[in-house]
Amino acid sequence: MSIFIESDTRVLVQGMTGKEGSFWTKHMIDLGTQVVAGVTPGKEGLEVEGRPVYHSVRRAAAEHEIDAAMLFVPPRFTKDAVFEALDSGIQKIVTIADGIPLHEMVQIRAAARSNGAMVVGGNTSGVISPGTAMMGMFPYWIERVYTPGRIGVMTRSGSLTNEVTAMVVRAGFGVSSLIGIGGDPVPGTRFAEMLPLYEQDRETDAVVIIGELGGTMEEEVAEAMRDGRFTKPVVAFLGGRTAPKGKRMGHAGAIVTGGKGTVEGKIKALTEAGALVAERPRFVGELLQELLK
Amino acid sequence: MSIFIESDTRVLVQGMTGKEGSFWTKHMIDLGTQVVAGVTPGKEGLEVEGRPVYHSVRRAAAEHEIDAAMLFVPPRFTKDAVFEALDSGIQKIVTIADGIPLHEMVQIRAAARSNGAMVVGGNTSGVISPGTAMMGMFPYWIERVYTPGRIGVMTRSGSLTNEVTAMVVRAGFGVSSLIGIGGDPVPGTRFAEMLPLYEQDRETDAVVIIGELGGTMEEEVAEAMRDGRFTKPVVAFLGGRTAPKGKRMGHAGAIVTGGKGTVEGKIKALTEAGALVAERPRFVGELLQELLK
Amino acid sequence: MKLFEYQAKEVFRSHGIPVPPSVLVETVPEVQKVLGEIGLPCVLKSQVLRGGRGKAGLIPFVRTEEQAVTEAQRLLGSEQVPMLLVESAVDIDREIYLSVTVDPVAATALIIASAAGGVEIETLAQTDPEKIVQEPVDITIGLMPYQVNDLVYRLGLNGDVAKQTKKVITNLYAIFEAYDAELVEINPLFVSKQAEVIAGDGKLIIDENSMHRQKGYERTRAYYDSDMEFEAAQEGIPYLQFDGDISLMCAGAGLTTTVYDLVNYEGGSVANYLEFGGPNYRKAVRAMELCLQNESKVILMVTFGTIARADVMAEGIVDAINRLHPDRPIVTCIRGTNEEEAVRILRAAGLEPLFDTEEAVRKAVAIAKGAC
Amino acid sequence: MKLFEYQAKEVFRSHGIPVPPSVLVETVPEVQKVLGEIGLPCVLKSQVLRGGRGKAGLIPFVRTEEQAVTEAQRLLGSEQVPMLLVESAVDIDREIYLSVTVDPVAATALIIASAAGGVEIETLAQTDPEKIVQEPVDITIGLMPYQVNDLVYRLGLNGDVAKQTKKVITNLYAIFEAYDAELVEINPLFVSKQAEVIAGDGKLIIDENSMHRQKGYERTRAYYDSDMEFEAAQEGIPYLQFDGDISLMCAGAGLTTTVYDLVNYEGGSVANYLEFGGPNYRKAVRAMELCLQNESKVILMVTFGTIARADVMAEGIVDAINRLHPDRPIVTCIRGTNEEEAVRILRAAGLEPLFDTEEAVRKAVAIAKGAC
Repeated sequence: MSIFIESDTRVLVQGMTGKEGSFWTKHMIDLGTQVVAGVTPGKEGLEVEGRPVYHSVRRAAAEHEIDAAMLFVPPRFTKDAVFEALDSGIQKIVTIADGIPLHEMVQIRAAARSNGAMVVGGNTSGVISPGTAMMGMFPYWIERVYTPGRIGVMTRSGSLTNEVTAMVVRAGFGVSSLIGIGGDPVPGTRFAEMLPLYEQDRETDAVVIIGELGGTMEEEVAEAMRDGRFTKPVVAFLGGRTAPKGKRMGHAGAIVTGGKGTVEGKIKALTEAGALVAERPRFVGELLQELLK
Repeated sequence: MSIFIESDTRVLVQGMTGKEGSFWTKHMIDLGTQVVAGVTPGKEGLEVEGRPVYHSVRRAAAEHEIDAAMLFVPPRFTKDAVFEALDSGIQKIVTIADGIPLHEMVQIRAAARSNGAMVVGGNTSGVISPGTAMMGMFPYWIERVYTPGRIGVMTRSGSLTNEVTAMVVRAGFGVSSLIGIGGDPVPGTRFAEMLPLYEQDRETDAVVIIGELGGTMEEEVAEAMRDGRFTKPVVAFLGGRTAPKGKRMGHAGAIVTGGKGTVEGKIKALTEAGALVAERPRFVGELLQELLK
Repeated sequence: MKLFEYQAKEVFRSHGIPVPPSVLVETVPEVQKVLGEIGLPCVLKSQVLRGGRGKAGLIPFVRTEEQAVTEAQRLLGSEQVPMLLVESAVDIDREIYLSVTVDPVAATALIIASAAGGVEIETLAQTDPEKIVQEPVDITIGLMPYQVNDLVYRLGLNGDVAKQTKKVITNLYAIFEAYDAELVEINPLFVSKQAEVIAGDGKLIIDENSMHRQKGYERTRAYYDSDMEFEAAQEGIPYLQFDGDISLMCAGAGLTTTVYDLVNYEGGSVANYLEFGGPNYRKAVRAMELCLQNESKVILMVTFGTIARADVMAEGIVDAINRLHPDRPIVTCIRGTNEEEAVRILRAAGLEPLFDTEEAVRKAVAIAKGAC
Repeated sequence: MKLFEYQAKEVFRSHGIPVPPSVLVETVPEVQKVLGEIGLPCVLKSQVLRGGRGKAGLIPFVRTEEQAVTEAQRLLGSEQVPMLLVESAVDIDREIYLSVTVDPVAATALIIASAAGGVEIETLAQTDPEKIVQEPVDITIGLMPYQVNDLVYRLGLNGDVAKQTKKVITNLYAIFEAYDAELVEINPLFVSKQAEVIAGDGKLIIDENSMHRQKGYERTRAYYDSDMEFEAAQEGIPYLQFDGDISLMCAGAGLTTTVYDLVNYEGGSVANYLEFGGPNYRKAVRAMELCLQNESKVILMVTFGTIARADVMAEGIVDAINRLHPDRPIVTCIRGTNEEEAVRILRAAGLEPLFDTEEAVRKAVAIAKGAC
């Protein structure tokens, strides 16, 4: 078992015939992902890696059972593609697009919530359960990062993920499921909303959170831990501890929360809730060793 | 017991200080309706018939338990007033406004449905349970129409209601609850959606439906009867049997339903479902006598 | 408010929906003048609001100037056709049906389309319902591109025709929104032999309750079937012209329609339908004036009002009688709020108020038949 | 994209939000010239993007022409202030706070308001959270009038001031929508002694991802703190200027920020932050050129890429070295997709690729300190 994407999750690829779509479709299949079909308007009748392409999600859904949709769709068309997937009742959606307009992302998240669905992203590499399946773009062949194991990883940062996860693996662990929440100010799904999945996952012993300054996602994790909604060990790494404040524009989200959003605030909240906060990526592995061995 | 509006239903009046609002507030109270408060922006602090007026529904809802909202609000502000009531969790709303823009009425009905609420109207006199309570504008003092009794009445037409109901009373019956669905092409609540309330109401023995040509509301009643969702006797009166077709613009709703919407179609559907259809208002009373005596 | 085809097509043109070249004319010489611009063959399209123009011979296809002149004379000479839209003929490969309306049950907008265009959609709905495709649209969210995409492929379109049709659907929905439409329809939407997608006809009905925000449409005489209906509309009084001998002056659509039925049941015939209720219950003088312009034999008034107070109506009726000195009998059945006072007023004016609708109808029919 | 106050106020003005009379000037003589138009007293408002202008003495209130000239000379002479907005002083009775932003948790727009304006809302949120009122708005539905109504009464406003404020809130939300705003803020919103509601300041930040549909805003030099940041922005390369001695050329915001932290932990100091990842991983030459313009002692490259292929980066780096002949050492730690090939390429060019970030950071710090 793993979370979000499992070995039997039937995945539809929207934007399958594009350059990125076809390239990563191949890799998703190679890893073992059950890609059942694809969608590109106007391209019905084509195949990608032996999977049939349809004009629309509805047409694909009429022919296949679909559990999840993987979007390789440009940012300006992402809202449309997500709404299309939701309209066909798809409950798990991953979008990698970097550059989704803010107000559209708000509408995407609102629509997903009112449909009881989960949208992961945008501005992410996606979701991977190493050795099992993935939705997104992960170089799973890099073994010193994508080793299967029992540590869950959630990250806001694309570039830090490999760095930190490599330290998890170097410390002798592997990854159960890695979820790229995405780097946008309004991610489709938030850290805390993923925790129930990790909590229930029998293959996850602890969760690593790769966060950064801004927003309140780390504080929400702390809250879930304090409330007893999440009970497994948490190790967090937060980038930007020494970042000078003046150089960053005021974060709109910080207004409401009265001073939340600083790295210090996040460290305090997480620490008080019982999480361990690593000062350096390397310490993530060491803290896991302390916790689990 | 009665339906929709009962003796203990706590009613908020939106647009309470206006001419119609204050006039009919008095009459609603005189009949026995539990009017608890009113709303007119800018008029907080005033009273109407001893009931306090608030700036907004939220402010009223903070001070009073509210079960239903009665709107005396012009048609162009009706959408706003309905959304305001829904926002405060009010589940029963009556709007008398005649002239609500069509697209806004569609949004009102959609919002009510997604909130699990019922909006009655617009373009109606409202809802009355004679002798008990009312939301709307009924001359309940006219005894030969508004006599309490055990016949439910639902109507699309304002002007026909008194005419037909008088025939019910003349035949020796009285009215349990009368609901003016309203004469607009998109009523907030449809005949068939009211049937479950009448079905459950122990004080209703039979239901009289006052319909007319156009739309599919009468056909939906027939469907509910055929499906066994409504089991009490139904007598229907439909205006426009001899109306010449050429004089009426094609009804947009009729397009989809393939010829539904004609009076002949409605009579056929209702008759086949077991309802009695009266050719004249007077026959409504006579048919009820046949059925119930 | 239903617009003329030429108006609907102006809206289409300004919203990016291709229409054939056309010129609106009112005289036969104008037709000859524009033929050079429009070319032959072309279509002379009578600008009338009623449906079934094709079957009624109101949109002749003409191949020669001579034919054009003959047909234009026939149409414009008929007095029922105030304007012709002279329109280039399209080299038609196929026809599509397309419309946007409201679904009152689902509370959505509804796009209806069919690859079998050119016929009445109501007929198609009965004969070949599977040929009709529908797409509900959440009015708050608006039409999403994926819905348009799915629609054109359900219609079996492909390639560039699919692409053009997507644009037409998107723009048609934009018109539906911008014009508060009750219905906007293209039937047929032509696909030409040159694979161009062009609106062959155009129907646009604007919601009456939204006219306050839809500027630029004045209700001229052309929108009405008769002078009387036009005149009544200027007063905001719902009025329909018939050729019987009983003038109705009744409250509300439902009751007036019912009285209409009852008159027919009793063997009478209606001269005019007139709603003297709701917002018009204080307009007795104007309403009676309209009735008196008919060659009816009796005026039948039936009301059972709530807001429309019976006493106010009665006062208005008496006032109207005093001013207009009607030349024919009046039968009244005025009930509802303050009816006791109404009865007093009517009796004082020498009328004999009745209380039962059927009785009033029978009396009016008897008068019309000369029986009393 | 954060706009200048004068731009935000232009937007306000065109959307019906009252602002005081003002003129934008760039020179001291212009200030003198516009005083007649604007009147005295007035405010000289430095058009810079950073916050805390009041505390920094960048918006002096002036009562005389002499004072105006002195202050204008001080500000425009500082080289940090390219433009002044000369604005009429308002006779202030009270100040209100008003903004529209996005709530990422609830997935709504969020109106934030306070009757205690003129202070920083973040401070108020900590000291007097009960003085802040909030109203979430469904972006799909938009702001409803009843919400505006409830808001102004929650602020304790009444009568005409309430009415004017309703209009301001409605228009501010319209700006939020039309400009794809991340934040639009009025702080303070003045209520003058004449009971007029006027925007005292204006902040408008447009979502970067929506700039394609927000025309008319060119990013000139004035938007940046330094020439280098402006130059990097022209290339689309995220760049921040510091005064340390290690130039960073790293992949992505997260990793670059982490390397920044590690440099500081190891006692080093950063000359510049530069993201050489994501869409910029093929821009090695341009990125290195930017780094070389700094007076840094070493360039530190750390990447761990997926889409951004390590071999392509390595090729770029070698190409940059061959073209630019850097005058300072380069430390590389290039990992990820095709890293074996990257290592071969870097070694062939005489570099010594490292594989551990901390090791690379320590080496760069040592070089900067002259230790190797």
